[in-house]
Amino acid sequence: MQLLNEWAFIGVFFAIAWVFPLLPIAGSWFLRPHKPNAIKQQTYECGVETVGDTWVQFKVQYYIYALVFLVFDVEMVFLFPWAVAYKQLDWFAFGAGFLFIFLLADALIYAWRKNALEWI
Amino acid sequence: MIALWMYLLVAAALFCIGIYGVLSRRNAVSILMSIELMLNAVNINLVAFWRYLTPQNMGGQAFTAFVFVIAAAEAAVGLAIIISVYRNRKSVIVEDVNLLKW
Amino acid sequence: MEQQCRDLINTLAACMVAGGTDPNLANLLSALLGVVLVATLPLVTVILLIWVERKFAARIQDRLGPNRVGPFGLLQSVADALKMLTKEDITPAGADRFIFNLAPIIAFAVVVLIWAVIPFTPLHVGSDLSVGILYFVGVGSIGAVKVMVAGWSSNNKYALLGAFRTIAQLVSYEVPMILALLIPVMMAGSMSMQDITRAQGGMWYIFASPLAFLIFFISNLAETGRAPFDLIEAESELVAGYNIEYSGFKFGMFMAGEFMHVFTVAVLTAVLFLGGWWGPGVEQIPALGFVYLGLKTMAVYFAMLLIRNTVPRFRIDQVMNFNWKFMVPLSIVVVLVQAFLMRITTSLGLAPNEAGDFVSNLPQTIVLLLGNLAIIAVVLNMIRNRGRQQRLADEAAAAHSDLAHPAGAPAGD
Amino acid sequence: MITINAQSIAFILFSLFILGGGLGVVTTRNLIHGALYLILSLFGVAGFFVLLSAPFLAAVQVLVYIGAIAILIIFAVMLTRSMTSLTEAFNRQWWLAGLVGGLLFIFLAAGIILPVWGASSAYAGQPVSDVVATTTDLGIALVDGNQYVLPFEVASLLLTAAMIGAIVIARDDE
Repeated sequence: MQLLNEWAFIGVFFAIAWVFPLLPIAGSWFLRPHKPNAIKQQTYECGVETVGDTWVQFKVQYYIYALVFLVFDVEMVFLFPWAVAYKQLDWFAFGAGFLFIFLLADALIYAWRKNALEWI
Repeated sequence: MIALWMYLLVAAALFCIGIYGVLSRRNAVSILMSIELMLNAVNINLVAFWRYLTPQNMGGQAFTAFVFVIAAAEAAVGLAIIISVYRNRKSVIVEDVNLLKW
Repeated sequence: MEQQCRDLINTLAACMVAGGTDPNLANLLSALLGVVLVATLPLVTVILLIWVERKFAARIQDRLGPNRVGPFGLLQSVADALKMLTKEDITPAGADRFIFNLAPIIAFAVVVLIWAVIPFTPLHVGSDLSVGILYFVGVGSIGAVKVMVAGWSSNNKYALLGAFRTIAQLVSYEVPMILALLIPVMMAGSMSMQDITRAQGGMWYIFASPLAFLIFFISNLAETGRAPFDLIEAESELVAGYNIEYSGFKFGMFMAGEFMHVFTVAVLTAVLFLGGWWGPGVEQIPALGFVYLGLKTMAVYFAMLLIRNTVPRFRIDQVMNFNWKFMVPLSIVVVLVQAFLMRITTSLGLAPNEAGDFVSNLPQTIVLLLGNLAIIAVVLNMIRNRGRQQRLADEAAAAHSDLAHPAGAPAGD
Repeated sequence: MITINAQSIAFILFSLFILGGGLGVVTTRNLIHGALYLILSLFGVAGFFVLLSAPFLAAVQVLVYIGAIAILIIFAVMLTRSMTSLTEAFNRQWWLAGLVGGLLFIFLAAGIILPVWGASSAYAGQPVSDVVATTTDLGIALVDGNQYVLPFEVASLLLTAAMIGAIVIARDDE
C-alpha cells in the first residue's frame, strides 16, 4: 500500500496543480476590462493584414526530427530497466546492452549519412 | 480492491471504440489514432492479467514494453506513408488511395 | 521551516486518526497540506528569482535594474503581477477558445508538477516515487504538447511557425538529456530521486561523470529555452514565438512557467549531480539539507544566468546540428564508456561497497573520471582537426576565387 | 459492488478519461481535437497502470505516447493539412462499423462477466499476491539469456528498421 500512498500524493498534486494557474486567470477576469472589438482581435502580424490560411505548408524535416526522437524515446523503455539493474548484471548483460545501443546508433549514422538531420 | 473483470471491461470497450474508428473514419490519420487506441486496450489487458495472475513473473511487463515498440514503429512508418501519399495524391482520405484497387 | 511544517503535518494526520477522524480523510487532508506547501515553494521563490535575474542582467549591462517598488526594487515582480491582473485579455479572432485558454494553464501546471518528486532533506520529499526520474522526464515532455496547443489554437502564422520550431528544439534536446540521466541511474541502481541523492553521500556524481553533468546542463538550457538556445522567443525572426497572441495574465502564466522551469532544472541538476541535500552535519540535523540544496541550486542557477547574459544566440540550424551531430553521439559514447568502466571496476572488485564512504568510492570515481577525461581529449582533438580542415578548405577556396575573380568577390557558397 | 475509497474513485475517473477520450477520438471532425482526446485517453491508461502497481509502465506511457507519438501525430496532421477536409469525416459504412463495434463489445462483455457472475474465484476478485516484480526485475529479465534477451535485441532492430524506413518514405528526394 506504500506504493499507492506515494501515488495518491501525486494524484492530489495533479488536482491542485491546475488550481494554481486557474485562480489568477479567473481572478483577472473580474478585474480586467472587457472591451473587445474587431480591430483588436485581428491576428497579429506586425500590423500587416493577414493573407490566406494560417495553415501554411510545413517542411517534412520537422517530422523527421520528431521521428528520430520517437525512436530514441522508445529505446528508453528498455535502457532504463537495464540501467537500474546494471550493478547486478554480468558481462553478458553488458554485451546485450552494448548491442542494443549499437543498433540504434546505426540508425542515427544512417540518418546522418543520408543528410536526414540537416536543417534545410 | 477493484476486480480484474472491471479492467477487462474497460479494455474491451476501448478496443471496440477503436474498431469502430478504424472501420468508420475516412481520414488515414484518424484510422491510425484508432489503432493506437486498440493497442492501448491490449496493453491494459496485459498489465491487468499480469498484476492479478502472475505478479512475480516478468512476462506481462516485458510484453507491454514490446507493444510500446510495435506502437511506436507502426506510428512512425504509418504516418510517414500518409505524408508520402499526401505528397503524391494531395489527399489523406483512404478511399481516394485506390491505385492498387482491382 | 519546511521541515517543521512537514513534521507538523505528519503528527497532524496521526492525531486526527487518534481523535476519531476517518483515516482516509486524515490522509487526504495531510496530503493536501503537503501538496500546497510543496507547490507554493516554487511560486514564492519565482517572484524573488525574477528580481534576482533582472538585477543580475542589469549589473552585467551596466544598468540599475528594478529599483523603484519596495526596498531595492524587491516588490517589482509583485507590481508586475498586479499590473497583469488588470490588463485586458484579448482572444484573437478565429482562435479555438477552449484550447487557447487551456494552454497557459498546462504550461504552468506542468512545471509545478515536477516539484512533487524533489527531495528537500533526508526526511522530506513530496513523494518518493520509485520512478522519480522518469516522472520528471514524462511530465517535462508534456511541455511540447503545451507549445503545440498554444501555437495551433492562436490561429496565427507566426505562432504556428514558432511552435513548430520550439517543438523541434524541445524534442531534439530531450534525447541527450535522457541519455545523460541514465548515468546517475546506473550508479545509484535506482530511479528514485531520494535514493540517488542518498547514494551520493561519498561522492557527488559530477566528479565521477563531469560529461554527463555537462550534457544534462546544456540540454536543459535548451529545454528551458535559455540563451544561447532562446530561439523560442527570437524576436527578430518569429516576433515572439508560440505565445505571440497571448496577453494579460495568460501571457504571465507562460512567463512565470518559464522562470520556474529554469529554477526547477537547477534544483534537479543539484539533486542528481551535486549531491542534493548532502552536506556537513546533515545526518544530525536534517533541516540543514534544505539549506545545502538551496546553496547548490543557486550555484547552478547563477551559472545559467551568467551564460544567458554573456553568450549570443544560435541560429536554428546550428542548434539542430549541435544536438544531433554532437550531443547525441557524445551522450551515446558516454553511456557506453560508463557501462564498460563500471563493469570493469566491478570485476576488479573496485566498486564501492559503502555508498556513503568517501574512501570506498575513490577507486571507481577515479577510473570513471579518467574515462571521461579521455573522451574529452578525443573529442577536443576531433574538433581541432575538423577546424583545421575547415580552415584549410576555406583558405583554398579563397585563393581559388581570388584567381577567378581578381576583384576579390566573396566566394559564394 | 465497488466500495467507495480513493482507489475506486481513481478507477472510475481514469475509466471516464479512457472511454471519453476514445469516443472523442473516433467522433470529432477536427483532427487536432482528436489528437488531444487521444492524449486524454492515453493519460487514463497511464493512470490504470499506476493502479495496477506498474509505475514504470505508467511513466513510460506518458513519455512515449503523450510525449512522442501524440506529437508525431500532430506533426503529421499539420504536414498533410488533413484538417481542411472537415466534411464527411465518416464513410458510408459508419452504421455497419457501429454495429460491428457494438456487437463485438456485447460478446466480449458477456465473455468477461459471465464466468464471474456470482462466483468468487481468483479470476474475479483479488490478485494472487501483493508482492509485485519491480523495475529492477524487469531489467534483469530483459537481458537474461534464458528470458527476453532475444526480443530485447529484436526490438532494437525493429526500431532501427522503422526509423530508416520512415526516413526513406517521408523524405522527398527531388
